[in-house]
Amino acid sequence: MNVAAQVAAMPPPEGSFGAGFSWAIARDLTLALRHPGETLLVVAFFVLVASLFPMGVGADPQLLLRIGPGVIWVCALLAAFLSLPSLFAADYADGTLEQMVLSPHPMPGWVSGKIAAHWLVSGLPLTVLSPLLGLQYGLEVATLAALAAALAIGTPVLSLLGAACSALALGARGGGILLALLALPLFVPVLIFGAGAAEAQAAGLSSAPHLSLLGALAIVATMGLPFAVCAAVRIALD
Amino acid sequence: MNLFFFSSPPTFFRLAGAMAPWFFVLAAVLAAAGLYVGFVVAPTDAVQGEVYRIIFIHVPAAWMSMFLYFVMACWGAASLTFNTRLSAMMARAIAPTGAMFTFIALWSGAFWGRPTWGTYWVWDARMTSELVLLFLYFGFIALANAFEDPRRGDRAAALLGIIGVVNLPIIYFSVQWWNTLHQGSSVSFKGTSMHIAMLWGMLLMALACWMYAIGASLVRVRSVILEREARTRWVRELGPRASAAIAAPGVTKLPG
Amino acid sequence: MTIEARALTCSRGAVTLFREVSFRIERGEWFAVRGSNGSGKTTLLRCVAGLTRLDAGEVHREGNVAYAGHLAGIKDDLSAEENLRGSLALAGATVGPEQARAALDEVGLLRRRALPSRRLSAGQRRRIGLARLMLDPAPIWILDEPLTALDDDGQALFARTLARHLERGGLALVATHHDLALTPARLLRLGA
Amino acid sequence: MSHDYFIWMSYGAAAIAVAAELIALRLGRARALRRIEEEKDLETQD
Repeated sequence: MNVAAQVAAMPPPEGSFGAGFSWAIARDLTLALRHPGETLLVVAFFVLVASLFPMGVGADPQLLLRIGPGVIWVCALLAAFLSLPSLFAADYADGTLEQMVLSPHPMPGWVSGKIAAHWLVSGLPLTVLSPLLGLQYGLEVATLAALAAALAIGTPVLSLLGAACSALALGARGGGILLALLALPLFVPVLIFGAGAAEAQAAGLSSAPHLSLLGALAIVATMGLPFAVCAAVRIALD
Repeated sequence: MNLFFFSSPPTFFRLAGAMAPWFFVLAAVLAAAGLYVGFVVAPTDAVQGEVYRIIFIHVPAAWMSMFLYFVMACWGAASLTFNTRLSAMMARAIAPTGAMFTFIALWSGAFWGRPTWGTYWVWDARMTSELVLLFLYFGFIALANAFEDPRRGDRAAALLGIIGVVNLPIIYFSVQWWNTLHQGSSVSFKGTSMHIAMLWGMLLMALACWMYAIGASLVRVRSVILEREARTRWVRELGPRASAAIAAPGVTKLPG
Repeated sequence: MTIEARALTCSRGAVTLFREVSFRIERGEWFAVRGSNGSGKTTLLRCVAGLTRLDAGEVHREGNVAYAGHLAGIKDDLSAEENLRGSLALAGATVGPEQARAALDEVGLLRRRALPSRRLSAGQRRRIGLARLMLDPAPIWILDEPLTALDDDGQALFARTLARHLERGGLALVATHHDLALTPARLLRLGA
Repeated sequence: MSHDYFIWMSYGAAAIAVAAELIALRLGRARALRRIEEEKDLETQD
């Protein structure tokens, strides 16, 4: 009976954005750490595809130098996309998503937490690895830095957009392919500005305009998309 | 006047059925006039020759493709905010027509590009964003039909449409920016002065496209309403007369 | 702390599941929802919880909701204890390890608390949910077939837990086919 | 050089697309009607 007495003494819970955010990020990271293989698979896919390109188009250093940033960006895009289907689907399938929606914490909090966790296990490793891949393509140090900076700003946008599409496609027929059809067209601006930053740097121009545009995109996405994701999750549970 | 009077499916079903043929007739008349002006009245272009006449289908189709996406997103937003069944059905009904106009714009653009730029496809800002737009339409249609519960598809697709409409300008400007960095070769009409007949031809064709799009959407929304409300009383009461009243002769003889 | 439903109407596709359902649950009361399969029990509970949109009517909830549906919301990769503390943190409750263990002890999972949940049986997983209800401070419980997969002992445990919740001034809306030791204040029957 | 080919390809494709859509509209209507009939059959079986 002491359990009940203790509960009765507790104040009614107050939800908060921060508590929801840290709850979601801590839980998703814990789950990711239980199966580090999945994260490593995404990274391995990224490295593998980026390494296949030179074999496909030929090892001409000039050509590799030119296509390098774009190829690495497309690979990052596909790799970020790989881990999207399970972002909400696992919680949806085991009922956790219902619990999250009904929790006193405001939805944008834990939604942002989940997106942040997704970025930490997909976008961040790709950003860290990108200079290594850039070396394979013979990119210079300044270009490598621009590439990594662009990825650091751009991959969160991919996670945000991807989360919205992933929530929209919850419970839909045609899973992965449908998600590709929804998400990849929306990724276009990120791809253009991201690859543009490194290419401008490689061409001896400043990468700053591209990076600022990418940053503007990231700010707009961070402000707006979590709410779209919340709406999509609500629709999915209806 | 009750604003939501026409938003009851049975009322709208009958209204749409009565209006659709007139929109098709208007579309045909306007298209005939537009083509007459475009091919007979309008003079040959000094720079491009006869081939510029593709403009009369290309530009209206491109306009329609973008307008229709916008209109579709607005219907979707209305369905989400007011939770009206009909708005979502309208959004669903517009999508295939929008995709068709996007396809026409891309296709005619390619066949205009070949003789003028020497290539079927250029990664030009307009054409690239038009291509992305086609994918957005496909995504919308696929998502709307991906669920067992049609209402669920309606709402998910509506939200996707809103995200898409916010993204579309960003896509356009990003592509334009990217393109200007790569190459400066974008053909425009700045060099040639547009003849007044050309403008009229384009305007008439654009109106024809509008009328056609409205007519096609109304016909499609009628099918959507019927399928969605198949178990309601008013549709069943429609039943005995349905094959005569709704279907055109010959259609009911289809297998099944 | 009450829950009030006024003229709830909900349909799935063209089928109207329920029409004009009204009730008001005061603190210390629980209502049972009965009805044949497909009569809309789950939908009613989801509507009252605020998960599913109503076609008409409104629900007024005073206080947080603890909802337990068909899906238990348990992660296979986390242990019973982690699952319990995780779902309570999500419910906004701060629960120390001793309290969590006491609750797990009461549901008979103390010795298995560190096992990954994938190695627990269906009934044992239900018991994690029961432990969570014991510690959840939410005054409103909405439970969908909470007795599924529970043995006799577990069902008695559930009845005790519910009784304790009502004594504390909580209220509950429960869809169940089973008769509980505790009589409900009212029986809501769905379906013709 | 004649550009008729390009003009015909543009307008021809547009005409085909419109025709295809009109046919699809007809088929959709027929399918909706079939659905109603099927629903009726289900009702009578009940």
